[in-house]
Order: sequence, then C-alpha cells, then structure tokens
Amino acid sequence: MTNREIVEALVFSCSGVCHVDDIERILPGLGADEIEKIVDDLNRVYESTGRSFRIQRAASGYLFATKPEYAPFVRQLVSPVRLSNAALEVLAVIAYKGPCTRQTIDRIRGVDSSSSLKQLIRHQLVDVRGTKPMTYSTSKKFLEVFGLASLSDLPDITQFEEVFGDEACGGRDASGGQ
Amino acid sequence: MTNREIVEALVFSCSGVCHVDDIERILPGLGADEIEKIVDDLNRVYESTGRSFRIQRAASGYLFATKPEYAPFVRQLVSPVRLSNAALEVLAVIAYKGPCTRQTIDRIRGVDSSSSLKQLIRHQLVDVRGTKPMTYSTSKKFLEVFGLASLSDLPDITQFEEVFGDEACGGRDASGGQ
Amino acid sequence: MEEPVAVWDRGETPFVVSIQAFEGPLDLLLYLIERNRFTLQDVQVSPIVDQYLAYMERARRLDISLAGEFLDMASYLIWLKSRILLPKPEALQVEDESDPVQELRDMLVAYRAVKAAAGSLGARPMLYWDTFPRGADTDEREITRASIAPLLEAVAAIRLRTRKMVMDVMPKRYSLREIMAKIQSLFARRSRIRLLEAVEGMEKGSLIAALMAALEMSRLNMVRIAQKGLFAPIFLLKRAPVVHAAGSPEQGEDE
Repeated sequence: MTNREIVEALVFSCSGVCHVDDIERILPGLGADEIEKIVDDLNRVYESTGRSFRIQRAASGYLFATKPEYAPFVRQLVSPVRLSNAALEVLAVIAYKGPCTRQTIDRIRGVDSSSSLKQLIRHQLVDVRGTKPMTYSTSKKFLEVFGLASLSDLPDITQFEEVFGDEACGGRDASGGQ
Repeated sequence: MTNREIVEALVFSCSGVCHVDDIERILPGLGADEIEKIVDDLNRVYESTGRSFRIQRAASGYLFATKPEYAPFVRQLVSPVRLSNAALEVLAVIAYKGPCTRQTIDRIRGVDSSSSLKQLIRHQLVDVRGTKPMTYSTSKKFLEVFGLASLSDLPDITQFEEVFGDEACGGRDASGGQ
Repeated sequence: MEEPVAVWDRGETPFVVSIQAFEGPLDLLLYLIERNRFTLQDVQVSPIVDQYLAYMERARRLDISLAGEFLDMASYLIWLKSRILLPKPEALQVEDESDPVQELRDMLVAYRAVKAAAGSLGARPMLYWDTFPRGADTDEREITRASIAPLLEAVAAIRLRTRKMVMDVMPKRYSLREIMAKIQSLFARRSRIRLLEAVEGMEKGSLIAALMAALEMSRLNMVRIAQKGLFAPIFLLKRAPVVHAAGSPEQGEDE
C-alpha cells in the first residue's frame, strides 16, 4: 500500500477539506511538500485517465471537487450557491478591510447591506463575532469556496489596499449623506 | 463530454447514495441498465489505475466509497460535527435560555425536539443534568466548537437584529441589499 | 455595466430596467462620471449632480420606488452643489477645512475599488457553483468552524416561525392524509414536483398544510425536500424505499 493511495483515500473520504495536519498525523514522516507532490501526481493521473474530478487546494488542506465543465449537471442534483453582485461587494469589503461592522460596510457601499450579509452568513462565507459592536469577517469556508490558501492569496491586494486604508474610508459619516 | 464522465461527477457529488432516479432525470435517455454498465466500466478503470475508491451498488442507486483496506487510515480522520437546522435551533435555545427542560425547548420552538436533542447529546454538545425533571445545558465542548470563552460571549439577541431582525427577514433578498 | 448606457439613450420606458442595474447611488454616480468621460481626479461636480437629479426626477415621474439611499444621495448632492456655487462666508471657511468634493471623490474611489474587488472575486471559480466537493448534497451544517452565526440564524428561524404560527390560526381544517395522497399521485409520473403543485387554491392555510404533509413525508423518508435558498421555490423529490448506506442515515426527525 503506497502513501499515494492512502493520501487519495484520506482526501476522498473527507466531504469538504482534508487538512494537511490530519494527513501528517495519520502518515507520520510525510511532510507538506511531499503531500503536495503526491497531490500533483494524483491530479496528473486523473487528467490522463479522464476523471471528472480533481484535487484542489483549499485553505489549510485539499479538497476533492468536480471539474467546472460538469457544473450544469451537478447543479441539478445539489443546491448551487449563486451570489448576487451586492453580496460579492459585501464579501470584498470584508475580505479586504478585515473584520468590520455593518456600518462600515454600508458606508463604503453607500447602501444598506443587511440582506446581502444575511445571505453570506447563511452560506457560512462570513462569520459573526459577538462583541459590541458586532463585527463580520470572512470565514475559513470563504477561502475554501474561492480556492484560496489564505487572504493574502487574493489578487492585487496592494492595489486595493491604498483605498481601503482608514484615511480613505474613515470619518465620512457626517458629510456622507447616509 | 461523455455520459460516463457525467455519471461519475454525479455519483461523486453525493454524500451518500446517488439515486438512479436522479441520474435518469439529469441524463434523460439513459436507462438503469446503461447506468449499471457505465458504473462497471468506471470501476474497471479505477481498479486498473490503482484508485483507492470504487463505486458500490446500494439499494436504489450508487455510492462512492474507499476500499476496505484503507479503513485503518480513514478511521483516524476526525469527522467534523454536522448538525441539522433543527439541531442548531435546539442548541441555540439551550445556549440562550440556560439549563432547561425538553418541554421548554419544545414550547419555544413550537415543534418536538427529541431527536435533535439525542443528536446533540451524542455529539457531546449538550449535557444532561438532574432527574426529575431532566434539564439540558450546553457543554464545554459546545464552547470549544463555537470558539467562545463562556456563554456570556454570545451576542445579545437584540444586537443581531441588525442582520437577523424583522426587516432583514422580510424577503428583500433578491435585490441584494437595496 | 453596459446595459444602462444603451437604455439611457433609448428613452424612458427601458429606464425602468436600468435603475435596477445599479447597486446603489455610488454605483450610479460612477456610471455618470464614466459616461461623461471624467476621471475621478477631475470630476466636474455640477453636470454630474444635474444628471443624477434628472435621473431621480425621471424615476419619480415613472413612479419607481427608489431606495432611500438614492434620495439621501440626491439631497447630499444638492447641498454639495450649493456649496460649490455659493461664495462661502469667511467665518465658515476658516472653521471648516474639509473639502466636500474631495470627500465625495474619496467615497467614489473606495467604492470603485470594492466594485473591482467584487468583480475579481466573482470571476474566480466558485465551489458550489462551478465545482462541487465530495458530498456536496448534504443539508447539514458543519459547525467545526468556530462560528456562532449558525446559532444566531437558528434563533432568527425560531422567532420567524413561531410568530407565523401565532398569526395563522386556521379556521379551516385540512387533511394531511389527503394532501399526502395527492403528492403521491403527482409522483406517479415525475420524481420531482413543486410544493405549490400540492396546494389547493392559493390560501395560506392550504400552503401550510401542504408543507406539513411534505414534512411528514420527509420524516417517513418518502420524499426529500429541497430549496435552493430562502424564499426560493420548494421542491419535493421522490425518495425510493429506505436505504441505509454510508451517507447520513439519521437526519433529525423533527426538521
């Protein structure tokens, strides 16, 4: 029995993300680099044998997922999650700005964001922290859903950062007419 | 895109059994016999390429499963706690209301909660105390799982009105926050 | 946002469509600025304000109910324009050093960045839309992510449901058995029906009864209930006789 087979079995049995930590715990001696190599190997096999799924990187581990071309069929079996533009905007504010209140999100977008927030919370893409005031942050599932290893994987974060700094978005409540 | 690839993608995305009915619905024109042939084909490919999983026949459909020889490894994976919405409701009542009886929970929810309670006790998220009457309270594991230091970290119910309040529940979802 | 460009020039009726195309007043302002070929750095405020107000006026004439934010922005813009046009009293000038045009510009710059970021997020392949993980069909929530949000939602769900129950006292009686039989007969030809198909007329009571029948059938493992999201149509999927496979054998019976 090879490590490759076992890694495949482990990732396969997780519905959702299989954490690298868990693989290392179950197969001591196998490092993160080797696991990555094994995953690449497996994906090559899937590609060459015409499998309709592959292993993708997700947050702190790996995840088996169907390839995009089969989505029209799978969507008929599994409730798909479609985000509105408004929800994507709210998600972008939270992802780039970090934990923030609803007031901050509303101010930056210039509109009420509660129904979008609710949608994002329902899909577990946004987490709530229960202090006063309540703040919202992106969840681990957000990383999984968008195929990111961490928030720093978001493209062009520096390009957005300058306008997201407190200078640019702070203190406009009074004059902002909202 | 072949039917074989699509069938593979469909069975793959089911957590349990993928019903033959569903496959027939999504791929009209494909009969049960053909589906069976496709599954046999796929299993032959898995066998010859050394995959650690295969598709099993189940009463009304098919299901993906890892091969038995990998069970000792797969068993070491900690399966994440998954709760139904009903169980989450019961948990929320106990967390907010404090130690309470099943009668109280049923009255607040307006439905019978016994099977959800069992599920929560099995996951050790709820402790049982007292005999007559039996009362239920959240456990230490509950705090761990939800990342709380104590129950007082739960947000005040009035606080999350901003997202889950009456207005937000009024169905303005489609327009996404306007 | 291409479509508003087209509809703006085509007269009033298609305009109805276009207002919905904007996420909010900032989005509309960005569109107007782009349409006038201004950059954010050298926006001429007056024409933009005039066009924004013209937009609001047309919407008002067409009796479109505008979100409050659009009207708030309109009054802000009127104030802004008056401040630009009127000579400022000396005293105020010294006291208030803020530049309202710069503030508006900052607001637009920040929002434009959010829009761009949202666009780039939306362009990524998304799990549960483009790709699906193993076992994507489960309805149960994974709670090992240290988030209390599912708990808060549960509280909201209880409140919503119990309030409804108090309100909808039904004088008419419905037979669950009858409705279940009706659902069964609908299943004779199809394996998937809309819940609404089992509803007699469109009375609320009948809808509730149908839902209860569906829940009972779900409890008996005769159907699977599927809904893509809050307020989306509810579907009933025919379920074959009980199977006990590796999946999730015990869903809460009291769902």
